[in-house]
Amino acid sequence: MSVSPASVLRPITMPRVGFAPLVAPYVLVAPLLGLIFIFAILPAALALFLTFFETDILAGTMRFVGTANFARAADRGNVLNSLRVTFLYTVLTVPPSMILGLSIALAINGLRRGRMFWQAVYFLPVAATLVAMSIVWRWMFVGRKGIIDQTFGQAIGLTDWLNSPVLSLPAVAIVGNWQQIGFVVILYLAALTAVPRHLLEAARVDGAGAWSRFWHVTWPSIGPTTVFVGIITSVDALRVFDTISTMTGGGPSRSSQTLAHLMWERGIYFFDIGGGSVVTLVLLALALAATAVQRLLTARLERAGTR
Amino acid sequence: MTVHPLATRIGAPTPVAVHNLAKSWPGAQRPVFSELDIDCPAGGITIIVGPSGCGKTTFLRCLCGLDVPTKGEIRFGDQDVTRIDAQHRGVAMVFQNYALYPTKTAFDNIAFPLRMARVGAAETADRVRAAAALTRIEGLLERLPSQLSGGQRQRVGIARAIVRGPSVLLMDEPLSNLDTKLRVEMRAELSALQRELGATTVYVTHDQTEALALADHLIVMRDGKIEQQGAPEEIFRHPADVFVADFLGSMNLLAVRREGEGMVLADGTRVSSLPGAPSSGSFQLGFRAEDAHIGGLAGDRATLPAMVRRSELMGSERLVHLHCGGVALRARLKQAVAPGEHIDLHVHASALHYFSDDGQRAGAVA
Amino acid sequence: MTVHPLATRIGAPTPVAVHNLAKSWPGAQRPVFSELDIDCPAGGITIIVGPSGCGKTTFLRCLCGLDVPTKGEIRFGDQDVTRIDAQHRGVAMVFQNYALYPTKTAFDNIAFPLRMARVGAAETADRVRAAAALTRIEGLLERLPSQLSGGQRQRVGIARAIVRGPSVLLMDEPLSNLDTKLRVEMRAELSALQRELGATTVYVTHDQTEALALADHLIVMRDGKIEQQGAPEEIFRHPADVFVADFLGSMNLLAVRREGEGMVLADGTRVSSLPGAPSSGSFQLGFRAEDAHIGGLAGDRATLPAMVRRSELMGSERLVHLHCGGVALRARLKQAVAPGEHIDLHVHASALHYFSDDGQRAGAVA
Amino acid sequence: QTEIRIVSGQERQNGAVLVDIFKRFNAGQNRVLVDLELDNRSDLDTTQKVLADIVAGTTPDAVRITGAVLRSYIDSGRAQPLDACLASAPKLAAQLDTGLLDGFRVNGTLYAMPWYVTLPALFINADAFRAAGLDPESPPATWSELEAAAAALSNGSGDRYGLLMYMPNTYMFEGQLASSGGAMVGPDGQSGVAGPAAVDQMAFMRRLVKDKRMPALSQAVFWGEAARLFQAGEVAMLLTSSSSYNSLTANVNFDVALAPMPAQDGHDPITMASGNGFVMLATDPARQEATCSALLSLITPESVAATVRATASSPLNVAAAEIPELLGDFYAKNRKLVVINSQMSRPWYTLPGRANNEFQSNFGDIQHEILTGATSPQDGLNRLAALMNELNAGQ
Amino acid sequence: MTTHAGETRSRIMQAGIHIALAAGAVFMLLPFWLMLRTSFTAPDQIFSGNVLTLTHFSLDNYARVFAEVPLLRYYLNGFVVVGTIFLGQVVICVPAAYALSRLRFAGRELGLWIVLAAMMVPYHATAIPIYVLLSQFGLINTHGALILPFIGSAFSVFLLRQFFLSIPQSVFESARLDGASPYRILIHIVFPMARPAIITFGILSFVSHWNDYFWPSFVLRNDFAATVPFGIVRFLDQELGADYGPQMAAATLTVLPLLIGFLIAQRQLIAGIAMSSGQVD
Ligand SMILES: Nc1ncnc2c1ncn2[C@@H]1O[C@H](COP(=O)(O)OP(=O)(O)OP(=O)(O)O)[C@@H](O)[C@H]1O
Ligand SMILES: Nc1ncnc2c1ncn2[C@@H]1O[C@H](COP(=O)(O)OP(=O)(O)OP(=O)(O)O)[C@@H](O)[C@H]1O
Ligand SMILES: O=P(O)(O)OC[C@H](O)CO
Ligand SMILES: [Mg+2]
Ligand SMILES: [Mg+2]
Repeated sequence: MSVSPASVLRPITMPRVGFAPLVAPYVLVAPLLGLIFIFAILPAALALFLTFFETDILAGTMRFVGTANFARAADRGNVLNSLRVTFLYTVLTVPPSMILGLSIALAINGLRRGRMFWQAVYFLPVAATLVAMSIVWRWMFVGRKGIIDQTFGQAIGLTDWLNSPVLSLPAVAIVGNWQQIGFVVILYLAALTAVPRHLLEAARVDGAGAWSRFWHVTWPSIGPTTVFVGIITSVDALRVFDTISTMTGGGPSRSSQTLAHLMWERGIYFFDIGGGSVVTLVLLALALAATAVQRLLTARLERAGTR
Repeated sequence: MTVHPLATRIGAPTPVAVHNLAKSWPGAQRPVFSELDIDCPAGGITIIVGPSGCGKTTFLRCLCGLDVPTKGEIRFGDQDVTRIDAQHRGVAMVFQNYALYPTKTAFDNIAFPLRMARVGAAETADRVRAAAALTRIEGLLERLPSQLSGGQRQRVGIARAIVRGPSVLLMDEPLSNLDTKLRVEMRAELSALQRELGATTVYVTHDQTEALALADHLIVMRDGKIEQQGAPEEIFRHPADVFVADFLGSMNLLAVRREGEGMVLADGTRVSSLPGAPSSGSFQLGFRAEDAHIGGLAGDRATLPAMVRRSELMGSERLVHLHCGGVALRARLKQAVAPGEHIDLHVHASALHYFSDDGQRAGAVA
Repeated sequence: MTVHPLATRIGAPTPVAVHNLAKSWPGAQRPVFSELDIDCPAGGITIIVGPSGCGKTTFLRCLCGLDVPTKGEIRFGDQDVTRIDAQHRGVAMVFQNYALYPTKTAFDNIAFPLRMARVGAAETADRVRAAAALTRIEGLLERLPSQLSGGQRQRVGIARAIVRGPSVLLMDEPLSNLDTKLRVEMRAELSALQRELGATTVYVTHDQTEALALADHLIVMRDGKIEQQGAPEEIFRHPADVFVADFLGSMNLLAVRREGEGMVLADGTRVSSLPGAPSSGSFQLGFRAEDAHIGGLAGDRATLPAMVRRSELMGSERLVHLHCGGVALRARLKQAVAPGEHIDLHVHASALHYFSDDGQRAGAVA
Repeated sequence: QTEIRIVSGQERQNGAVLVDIFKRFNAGQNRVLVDLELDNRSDLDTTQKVLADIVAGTTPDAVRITGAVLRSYIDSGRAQPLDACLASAPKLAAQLDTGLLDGFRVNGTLYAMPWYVTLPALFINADAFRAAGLDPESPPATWSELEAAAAALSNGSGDRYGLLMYMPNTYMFEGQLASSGGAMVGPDGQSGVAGPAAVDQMAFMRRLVKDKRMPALSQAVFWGEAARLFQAGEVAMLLTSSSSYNSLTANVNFDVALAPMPAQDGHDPITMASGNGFVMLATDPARQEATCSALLSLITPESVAATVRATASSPLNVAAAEIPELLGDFYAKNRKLVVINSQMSRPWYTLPGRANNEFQSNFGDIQHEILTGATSPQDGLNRLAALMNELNAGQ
Repeated sequence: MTTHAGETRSRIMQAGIHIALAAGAVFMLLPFWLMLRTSFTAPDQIFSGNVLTLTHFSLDNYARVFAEVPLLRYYLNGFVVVGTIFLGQVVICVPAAYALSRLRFAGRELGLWIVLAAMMVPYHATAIPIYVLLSQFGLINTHGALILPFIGSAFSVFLLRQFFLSIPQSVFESARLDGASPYRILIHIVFPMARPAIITFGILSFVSHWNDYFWPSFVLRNDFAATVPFGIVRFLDQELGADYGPQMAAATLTVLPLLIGFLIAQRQLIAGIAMSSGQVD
């Protein structure tokens, strides 16, 4: 007969562990929070501080001016215009990216073969170098000779996008969509693979057609992803800069000047650090609001225990 | 008496039959099952039991159309439904893992099949309430699945399946997450309900108690093959082989040799002999725990000397674990016995089963 | 090397006791439990049963230190461990949902606690193999959790808990995912193993069969209160109230009125009277399904006229569902009865339980 | 040995020659070592970096700038006077073209070591001229000739244009304004950009756009598009800085002719000189001296000759143009360039202090609005004048 | 028969999806085709003829890129920078994300807010102060300037946190009961389990820093630490317009390693994200 298990499984001594459990969380987050403090919080705080000063970097002077920067921003700063443009850009990029991204993900997810291929195709723009690609796009949008004008533009009677105060922002938004749809597709594809298959089957047995199955099963279960995608794309919309700077420079006549671009223009291009900081302040306020929305939405989802 | 609100199906119950059914997963070496021939009595409960992985769930999925069989046909009444999509087969199913819609309340979960069938609001409410009453979840209808305990979820799943009065009802271990008490009660309710609805029911379980209790027609499966099918009582009394004997009612089995008139166990322990035992040189002897007794027993009987290892209280009786000739046995006894005690177990001749060496039934119970 | 005080158990098992323990979740209206006083016998198995949501898991989590009780103290031996962190308590736990490490093989899962204790490679291998043998997963040690079935995962979880020979072992429904046959076998193994290890074990289940079979000390919980605790046999025989009576062994309960010498059910059905019944005007009468008989029964007994509704085969007996005076009853009978048949049920006086109207035990079983 | 850091943008335009010059300088002595940082973007980006450097306390010793930002450096007090430096090399100083040198002075003080100066020129697609029955040898010199030629050269459908004569900054605008008798700043010190001459100019250009003789390009696409349109043969006449000469003539498969900037009928052209010079930021006397010696190496005849060959700019050092082995034969071979260099020029006006960029950017927007007809010349220019006055007052 | 009808219908559906996806792909890929086409066209032919077809194939642009730009150095820098950022993020962000999602401690909610807010701060807003800081430490013009600001990546923490939340808490509790300290849980449990999520944010981090131009252009003054997008901008001149041929050749060369990498890691990416956003079995 073999050895009794109990003789093998006699108690072992557990090594003593120090105060680890109490301090460990702080040890683990400290490096991150330190870096974030240095590279995000502190600089942002500085930017806020500068709103009350007129700063001449070249001269190396700083003068307290109270709220003068705010007054100027309101008066000549085009902050309202940029708020409107930013909002418009958000509307032009967030819902389309999400709707198209989800549709494409659903299409790819429904394929029996070739999923990897289409995934790669749609992800390509995410991996592309934006400096280079916005030049290509600018070129595509160029009046008359650009591909847009020669094909699609002519067909629907919308031409010379970049020179038009009405169409320049949509042009940038098209590039924004082009760049991020692939990312949205990937996020949704991932979420779709996680839709519980048994729920789809249960719905089928319950007599639900394709649309009902999507609406009653798929859509609720990709809810967290939808919030996530919404936040990510909104944040990107708040920060959009590179495409605007290369494609339209915020023009014509500020028709495509988002807050981020205005911030750069005033603060750096116009040497108006104080004025730029006012715009920064507005941006930070929006960012904080977005954070709050995100925290509330996801906290609810986390509690609802959808996982 | 009023007609049950869920029993609004008109006409005779649908018989369900499969013929020569086979299912292989692409890439798998052997089919999950093949050459399955089953006739489920119309309006009755057909129960499929078998160990984990033997193909029970897969069979149900073929019945409801979620999986397409590789070969063979499935008939509901006169209709060949083999290629009809799940959405249009009109069968209801209780899933092994509940499969509740997490964002819908219990009420909306149950109402879902009715909504899909565009049933009016008033009737929907009536039916949902009736189904909830049957499954005893009236008070929980406003809760989300995440706010329900496992057993409550399972009951919502059952209510959802029965709510539209399906002509064919499939259940995949619908009671596995309930506690014993509730399980026994629900079992009774389900059975009564099923009779009322007249739905042809196919019910999968790995609990032999449940199988025997509910079945009109019992099927014992093993590795995708049907080991035995028929009336539950018949199968319990005359298990076709040791697998069935062991799986249904965990029969004690002992390998014995004939030696002259008597029988000898592997380690030489002698067992008193009996008429009716096979005359072949070696075979297996089986009896159930509840058929073992100590103390006086009249008539023909086998007697086994055994040693008590452990005794478990099982309500008013005890499940006693014993050693007999190097083999572990179980007996259900009224009497209290102490570990280490040596006792003589008596089994009435009519409760003895004989199987050949390869496990097939060899002698008949009188 | 410093030795942790909790790990220095040599020989004598650790008793586990809680005193006046309470736990509330922040924001919840009422505590999960309060004023809990429990003494778990050292080296024995304490079983906690109770309906879903009654606080069983929460109690275990307080014992092992994952949750901090709001009030009260927890003692392991002479040491107050209430504020000691989980990591230092040296208890092992089998989680309700297995909680295996998904990226580690079964072997590495089981070996993890040993690695954490810096046990040498050879001893680790020995111990893992011993634990695997006990849980019958020797052949599966190279698999990842995702490649195991539910029951196999649970067994890996058990092996991981016992591998370091814990002095206190907590198990949260460790067998709930096994089929009946395996459950009965594992139950026996676990019990044998526990005796050998001598670990003080607290075991949560909602299966009364398991509870009665395994417990040295049985605790019936309900809504965070202890309804009754003590030796399982004692509780089974003398349930303190109708909840316990019903939950353990689903007792049949009938509300009766005294009327002269006899007893009358709600609908007027007369039941023959008995000595020992309470003299109060109305009370509840209880008996177990297995204590009901038809046909001859000697001695003092109650007789109930009943109508057969349904009969379920349960191995060699039948669970018969009956109607008696508008109340549903269950009886376990040897004889076959047909639905619709009217029979007289006899219950021996010693098998009758009496409860007052508010559910408390009123008369004693002789 | 003192190591000094000099920063310069526009690497593609003139980086190579700058590298050469300082390499020779470094090799020619061992007191000073120039560490040249090149950056291939606009001067604006360069300024942005210098700003960051200043904040960070790592201010470079000298930075190459164009006239557009010179005032910012001067008015902030950053730019160090260079008169003494230049005076320390009297021989070189004597060789410099005093007219061009004036472009680098503010209130009589020299704030940038001149390197080169470019003037505008009318780039002509000679093949297209001939195809349209025009003679590239007698290019348009007045607005009416310009308009007539543009009409002949464009097909009126927006596929081929005759002319592109503006920039999104005031470089061309100011030239035309000056030629027509206007000025950026009136005698009263107030803005002159809304005067009749300016309005005339804008109205003229608006007419060209309206008649599809000229494209209206917005700021963002302007530089790439202007070059592409000319190179692709879609614009036959391009009025632009001569510094584009090399790149514009390199990638085309047609003949390019050059002509002086045309002016309003009845006026003589006055062009704007865009100065390219080095501002000294070093304040430490020893570093200033080292920087001075390095900067002086930019204006030797050899350096100037090399620069002119590379950029088609005007020779600052008169000696370079006269010495045959330096530039003498260059002009003999590139007669067209002589035409450009013989134009009358004035330094390009910039707003004082930090205001120029904001003004220039607004100018670009308003000009585009006028060209596209979104606003009338007078209204647009009035807005511009108001802004200019406000900006000037704010400094 | 029903079988046939069903099969045929689903075949047509599949074909329809492919066609629709192909139509969308035209939009997604057209810019790439223009990029390739331009990079392979001789400089003086770029604007002539149909801009959609490639008629004058030439490798001149690539030759010029290799001649004028130290592309190998850029590649090397790119890998060093991106690789170090990734490693740094793993070392810093995984522990932090674990603590923020699965450990209880005072200040956790505040920490979460800080992380989320940092994720939202537009980084152009903070460029100058960061620049000043880096220069105080003498990091301008070094790889450090390209790496340090990105190691504490709020986005990675966010993604990882989603992932950890999807792992049942009992796994971590179980490890505690098994006697593991938080650090050992991190090393033995968290890191192995986080692999798919790490791969996912690795790919996203790789893509964004490989392609980033703004930051390098801000903190670099020469080629020493320059990454690949510098090569593209070499051929762009604000005042002269772009030298499209070589620029597009450089752009092609920039994207190439990413594409290859993506094709290799694609499967992992999806799996990783799937876990970050929900169920683990
Ligand atoms: N999609 C699939 N692909 C390949 N094999 C599968 C698939 N689904 C199930 N199987 C295999 O088919 C066999 C039968 O599985 P099935 O789920 O029908 O078992 P079961 O009898 O329901 O078991 P349980 O009692 O554990 O639920 C198993 O061996 C399983 O591994
Ligand atoms: N983190 C929590 N916050 C608030 N309430 C909780 C939390 N965890 C558990 N509860 C509540 O505490 C009560 C007891 O839960 P517990 O998990 O202990 O029940 P249980 O007896 O183990 O039930 P089951 O048999 O279903 O596992 C339940 O009502 C539950 O809703
Ligand atoms: O490049 P430059 O120095 O010729 O500058 C003149 C410009 O074209 C005016 O923006
Ligand atoms: Mg199954
Ligand atoms: Mg529990």
